Amino acid sequence: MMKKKKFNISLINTYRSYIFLLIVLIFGAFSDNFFTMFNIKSLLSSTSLYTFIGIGFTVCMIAGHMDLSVGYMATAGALVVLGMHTLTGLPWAVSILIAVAVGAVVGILNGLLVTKAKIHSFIATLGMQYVIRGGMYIYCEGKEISVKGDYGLTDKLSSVPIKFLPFNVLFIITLICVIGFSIMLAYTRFGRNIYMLGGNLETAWLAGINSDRATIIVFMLSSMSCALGGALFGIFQGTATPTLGEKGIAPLMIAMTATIIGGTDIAGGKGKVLDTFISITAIVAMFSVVTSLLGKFEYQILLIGFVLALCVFYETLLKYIKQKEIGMRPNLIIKYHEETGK
Amino acid sequence: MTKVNENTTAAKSDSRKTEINKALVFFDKAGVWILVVCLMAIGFIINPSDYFSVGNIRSILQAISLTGMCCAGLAYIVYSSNMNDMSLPMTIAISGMVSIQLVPFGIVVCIFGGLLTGTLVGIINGFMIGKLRANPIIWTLAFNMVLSGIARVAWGGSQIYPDVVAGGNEAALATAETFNQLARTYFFGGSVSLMMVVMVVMFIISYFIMTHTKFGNQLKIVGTNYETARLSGLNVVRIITLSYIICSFCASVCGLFYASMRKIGSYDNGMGYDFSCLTAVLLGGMTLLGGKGSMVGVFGGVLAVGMLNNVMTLIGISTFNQYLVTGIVFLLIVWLNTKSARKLGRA
Amino acid sequence: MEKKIALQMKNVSKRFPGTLAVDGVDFEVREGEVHALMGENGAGKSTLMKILAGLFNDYTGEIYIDGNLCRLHTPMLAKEHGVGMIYQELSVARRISIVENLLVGRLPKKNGLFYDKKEAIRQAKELLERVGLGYLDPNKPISEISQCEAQLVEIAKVLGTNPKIIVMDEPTSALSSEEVQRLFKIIRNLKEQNLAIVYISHHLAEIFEIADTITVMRDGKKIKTYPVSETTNEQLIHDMVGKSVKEFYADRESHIGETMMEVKDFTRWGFFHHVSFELHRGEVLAICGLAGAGRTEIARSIIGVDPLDAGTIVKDGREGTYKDMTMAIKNGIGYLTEDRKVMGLALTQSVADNILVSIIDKLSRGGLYNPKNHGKIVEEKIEELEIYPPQPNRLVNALSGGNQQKVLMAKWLATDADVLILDEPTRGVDIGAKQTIHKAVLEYAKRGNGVILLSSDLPEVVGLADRAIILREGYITGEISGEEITESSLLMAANGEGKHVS
Amino acid sequence: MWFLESQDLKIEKILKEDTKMKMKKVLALILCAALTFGITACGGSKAPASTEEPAAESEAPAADKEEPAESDAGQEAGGDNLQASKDKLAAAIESEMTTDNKQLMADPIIKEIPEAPADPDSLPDDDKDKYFSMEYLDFAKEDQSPNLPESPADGCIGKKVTVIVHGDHAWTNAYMKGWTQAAEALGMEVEILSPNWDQAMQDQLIDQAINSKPDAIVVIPLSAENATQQFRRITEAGIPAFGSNTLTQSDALAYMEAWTGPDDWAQMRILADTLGEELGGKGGVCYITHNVGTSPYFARTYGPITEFKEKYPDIKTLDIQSPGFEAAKCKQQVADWITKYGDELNAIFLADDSDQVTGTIDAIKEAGRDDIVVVAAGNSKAGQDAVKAGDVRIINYQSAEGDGGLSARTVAAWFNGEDIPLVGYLTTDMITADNVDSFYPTQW
Repeated sequence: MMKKKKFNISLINTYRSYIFLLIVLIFGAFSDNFFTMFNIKSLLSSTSLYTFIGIGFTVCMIAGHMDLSVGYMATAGALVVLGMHTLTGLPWAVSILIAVAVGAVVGILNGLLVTKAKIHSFIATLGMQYVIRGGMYIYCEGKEISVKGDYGLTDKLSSVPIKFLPFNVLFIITLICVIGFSIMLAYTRFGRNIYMLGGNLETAWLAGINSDRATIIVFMLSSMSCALGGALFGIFQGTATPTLGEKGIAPLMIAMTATIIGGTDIAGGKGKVLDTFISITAIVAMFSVVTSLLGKFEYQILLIGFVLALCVFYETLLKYIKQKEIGMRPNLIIKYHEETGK
Repeated sequence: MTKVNENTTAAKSDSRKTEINKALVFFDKAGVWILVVCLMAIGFIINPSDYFSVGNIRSILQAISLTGMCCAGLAYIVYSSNMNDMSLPMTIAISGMVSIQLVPFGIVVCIFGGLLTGTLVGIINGFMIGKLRANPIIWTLAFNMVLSGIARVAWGGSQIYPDVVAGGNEAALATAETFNQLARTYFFGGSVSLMMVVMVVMFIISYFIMTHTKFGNQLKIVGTNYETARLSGLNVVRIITLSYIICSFCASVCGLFYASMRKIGSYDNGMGYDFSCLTAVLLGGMTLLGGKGSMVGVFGGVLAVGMLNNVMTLIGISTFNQYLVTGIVFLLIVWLNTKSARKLGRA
Repeated sequence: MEKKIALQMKNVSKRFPGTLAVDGVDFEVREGEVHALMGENGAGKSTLMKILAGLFNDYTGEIYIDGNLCRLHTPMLAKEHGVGMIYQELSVARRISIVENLLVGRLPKKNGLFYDKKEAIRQAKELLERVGLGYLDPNKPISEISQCEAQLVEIAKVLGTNPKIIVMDEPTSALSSEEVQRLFKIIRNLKEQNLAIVYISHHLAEIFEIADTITVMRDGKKIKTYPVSETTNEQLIHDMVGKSVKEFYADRESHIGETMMEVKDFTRWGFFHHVSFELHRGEVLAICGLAGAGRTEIARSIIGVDPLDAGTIVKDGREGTYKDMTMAIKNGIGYLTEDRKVMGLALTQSVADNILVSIIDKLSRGGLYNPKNHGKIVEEKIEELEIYPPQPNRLVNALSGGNQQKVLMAKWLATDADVLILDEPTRGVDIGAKQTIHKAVLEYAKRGNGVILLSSDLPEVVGLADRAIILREGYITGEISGEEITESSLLMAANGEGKHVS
Repeated sequence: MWFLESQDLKIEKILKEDTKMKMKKVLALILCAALTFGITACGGSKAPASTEEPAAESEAPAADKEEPAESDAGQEAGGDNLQASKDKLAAAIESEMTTDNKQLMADPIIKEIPEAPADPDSLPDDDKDKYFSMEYLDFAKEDQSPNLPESPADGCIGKKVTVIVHGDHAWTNAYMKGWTQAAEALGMEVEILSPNWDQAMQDQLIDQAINSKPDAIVVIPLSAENATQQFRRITEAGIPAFGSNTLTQSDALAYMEAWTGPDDWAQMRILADTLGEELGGKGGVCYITHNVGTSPYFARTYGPITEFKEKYPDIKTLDIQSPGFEAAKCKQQVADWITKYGDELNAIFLADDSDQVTGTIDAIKEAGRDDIVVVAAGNSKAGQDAVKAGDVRIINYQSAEGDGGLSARTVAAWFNGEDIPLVGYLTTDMITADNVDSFYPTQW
């Protein structure tokens, strides 16, 4: 019986993003037309942009850093890919590659600022936000860039390859990336090294891990993921504006929220990309459910705020309670129990 | 070499630095004021006749006064090594909205109500972060969302106008007018505005608090090393809570003027102030590690941001390029700050 | 048979801005030898070893390993050349699992890309077995095991890299004496496997027990190398300090007065139970026990930083507990923490700020306080504790370890508390600073104040304490007083033996 | 003491159990709170939803909705319904008034479209023809998509319409009020969704709307370019789509039954003409723009610029800046301009009449430059107040509620099977100090 209890608790803690999703889905059942192929497909494909940004943010956070430039990086990715294709006339594949390469360059710059100039990542990427934003505006002259009627790839991205699954191509690519990053983090040496970087940078460095290089790669991966996400999103939408990263609840905020709800430790060394993805799905589904049940945007932001606040509150309280028992010696408790007869 | 040995804390204690780079010492002392002087020089070269005119100086000060008020408070958060108060925008918005909502009850109630609301936000933040040790960034982010939700739901997402809230009531309309005039009160023949005075006074008080009070000196230790402060008998919970309360109070003062300036209370008042204020504070030489920097520096940082915008407009740099320039200048100054702090053993 | 030279350093120097930390040192270690490296804090021994571990890429001189000239510019290169280093400060990642900590940087690969979890766990188990931690689940994060275990994991981690040369920088600082013995067993074992071991420690007893050869360093220079059999305690201290220290602890008279503080039935379950003792004026009371006996926990509960389940403190005629440090200080209790860097000092602030921190409350008038008005107190304390350089505005960061510890001591002396709890007041401090601090402690007690001393440094306890209570597994098991306090009686009592155990 | 800890691992578990019990309690509390909140939120939602239903307009709307043109009975009912709807529409057009006492569903204006220029992209920035494709929705009704749903012509009463706006704003609230008021008067059921300025969210909402199969969908597209995609999706799902407010690319009209909204360009040209006269045909003008890249950005910046070039070539464009909508930033911008241009600066053209006006007026007053003429687009309360106080010379009247009303009218007319124009513009007016009183109380 004891064992069962322990099992439950650890499950709830570890899989809180899944539980969040479950609760949302239960509420979803109350709203009309939530569980239709069409709706689910639409929901899943709209997780794409957030997921790519979330991947970037999570990977950085596992390595003990914060990348605040993710939102603008995604916007830049969308603008570059459409600009390259529509304005410069390059084929799609090359345009996507260029967008991802731009992401890599920004990521390397972020990494260099953090590792070589030794600026706190929070500040460095905050500054990078301005730089990307400025660069972006200059590149597109503040205008919206669109595919100009060339919807070939757009249609391809929104087509459904497997009949009975509500997955369109965009979502499948997203899913592949999520799985890819999960495998990279969980099962490769480099992935484990990222955890070590976040766990204790010094240990990692002393153990002969090239921590500077690894950190730069982490930032590079983060920005590349965002640029790719932005690029795909741009193609999927057929258009991109430089204000993409600022509108609504900014994608950065959603990525940040999802990463925390997904259980990534803000100090680094702990977290999973898959959990972030699940939280993003839950958040997007929640938006949809709230819209159909309550019909107002106001409630979305209130609810997501509540969920995040609860998560933070829960974690904090847990730490607060646990703090009292750190270092307690089991052998002494036996004596205590013997003595008091409890 | 610097790269390698500084990676280990052990190495730091071994390096007893006696040889000190003079330029870095100078930068450490003068900080962002160097940038301010440079910008003045550039401004003067571009527009020698008007740059130091009353009008231009007033316009710069006027433009930075809202950000300045916030920064005077946010500096406490950064100084206490709690990184940033992400709930600034909603503190600004909500205090403005509440005070406009209270316009029918007279100007005193209206101002007092707005400030009280902001302070309440500070108390909650302070409790969570000071007492329960929640992660400051994430908690304030979450709380900002909650506040934003509450504000939107409570007012149905619409803007509120002081004179509409006042209705047909004569006295209330007069109060509304007084409220709107808050941001439009001038002294000395229009050369000094109430907002500037409030901002400067807030900075002076902040400077005084930081250097000449018990709280300020204790905050320095709390910011540098929380555990040390706790084990030195400082009431860390009270100090951190107080710093959040001050921050939120300053934000709500800013919120009042913001609403008065717009003549509108809305949930989007103060949008973007979380990062723009942090930018100014960091420019002013504070670091996220806490316990470093001063109010003089922060004022310099705020001034630098305002002057940068002013000079860029005078040069004729478009809004787009302004972002780029701001970003690069910001990174450069922060890099120099970090570097001088490291070389002088302050980080 | 003359053993092969495993490591040879020739004319090695390392310059930090302003100081020459290591100045043309020649150093040799043979295979199958435990080579002790001794010296005061700041003598350059840690720096020398860090050069060997590849932490610096700008040292000068030549390093030969097995006769080959090596360039040890990164930890990776050092590792490749078979140098393994156990650092003084733990370098484990607390949130990460034991297995990954053990195999950090060399996780086994499979299929060229992925890491082989099964193999990793097998290797981890093997390593844990070697240091006697076979019962641990390697998948647990480090944060769930004790400090001592973490230290042993650290050692296992280095053993796992199959080094030819192992450097141990104060490996025993967090270990209890049983564990030290276990470690020595491992070291002897390694010696038999013909590994070269460099051992850095301040504990003379340990050195004489385990080392074969001793090299003494001072001010970045090598002073002497001799076999352990050809030297004595006095000789060693003389070489280290550069002057003769005949009697480290001067005789002193104690003036023990009336009871000033009484701790009654202190219990925090899981840490310590029914601890009661009294403290008299002018008395230095040592609380002794092995690591983990609950010494620090008692102190932290007395000052109200950690929770308490039962018990009260009687002081100045009032009975109760303190809810936090502020209240404790108001009631005249000070607590000098054991880790000055993490808990004791604000490193990036000035000496003056650090000395005044605990008395800001007292000095402030109606909430106003200006540190500039209180320079006199600071100067007094700097003079009293011989803090060098005597600049109140210098950053604590820029002081040596010993002077930092003096600043910490000055901070508590400045509070005018009449009871001071000193937790490891001289850990990792050079002999000169140690003397100054001891002198200050005795002065302080002489003025009619009480001192509670928590120390694992037995000579220190013997030299300072008037009375010692023995703590074992959270219970008080005995008391020794006056002349009967000797290193051996303390050790026996701490291990639950001898006549002083009740 | 490692050897002691190895003794009994079970005890350790017991200890953990205690901690975890506490954790569990906290968790349970949190979950309960979340659930209660969710449930109350759900319960709360039911109440406002019911108010949106037409109060007592139609007798049996539900039945009509389900079988539009199936059985004879349905036809007949449809016929009755049609007549009732037509009457109702005619009555509502006359009777319904906006907050500022203007006609809520005024007749749309139809604009003449001139000949398209050959190569607009090669023209300079200040050439009128460069913006031809933005200014005129040049699209022939014949070219529309063959998939476009036919009007059921069975009356608007009881029809369910989903309106997807662009985002939360006071303007949007007024727009929504207009739509709801009109829908109520016409017996339509309306659901309004807001993506809060988020492109991805708007796409998702469109999908969600398609999924719930309303009788018509009205969209205010966030992006002119993406609109084509959005409307295509709706049309292809067999639902009639209507565009509103924001200008789209003209190809989007292929998938729309109709587009209604303000004629920004024409309004800006009138505004520019008036200003040109005011300035006596010469002077320097600065522009504060709308959000860069959006359709109002071009209309409210290049509309006047091209108009000046054509009619008042002596009016110079000094600077164009986009400081956003924050009063403080606009104030600094204007103050900087005053410093930089001095007397050269004669007029400021604002793309927004609330915060931008507030900031600009403050800056001008501070500098004591009462001679600078300020004109602004839009008619918020702040703008109108400023006109009344004489600080702003002219703003243009662009009814937000009327925008919603016109959209509702068009949708209703389509349901009634009437012939509706493909593009219908909102009536407009100029507000000056002389007529400002007739525009109170303001809409937002």
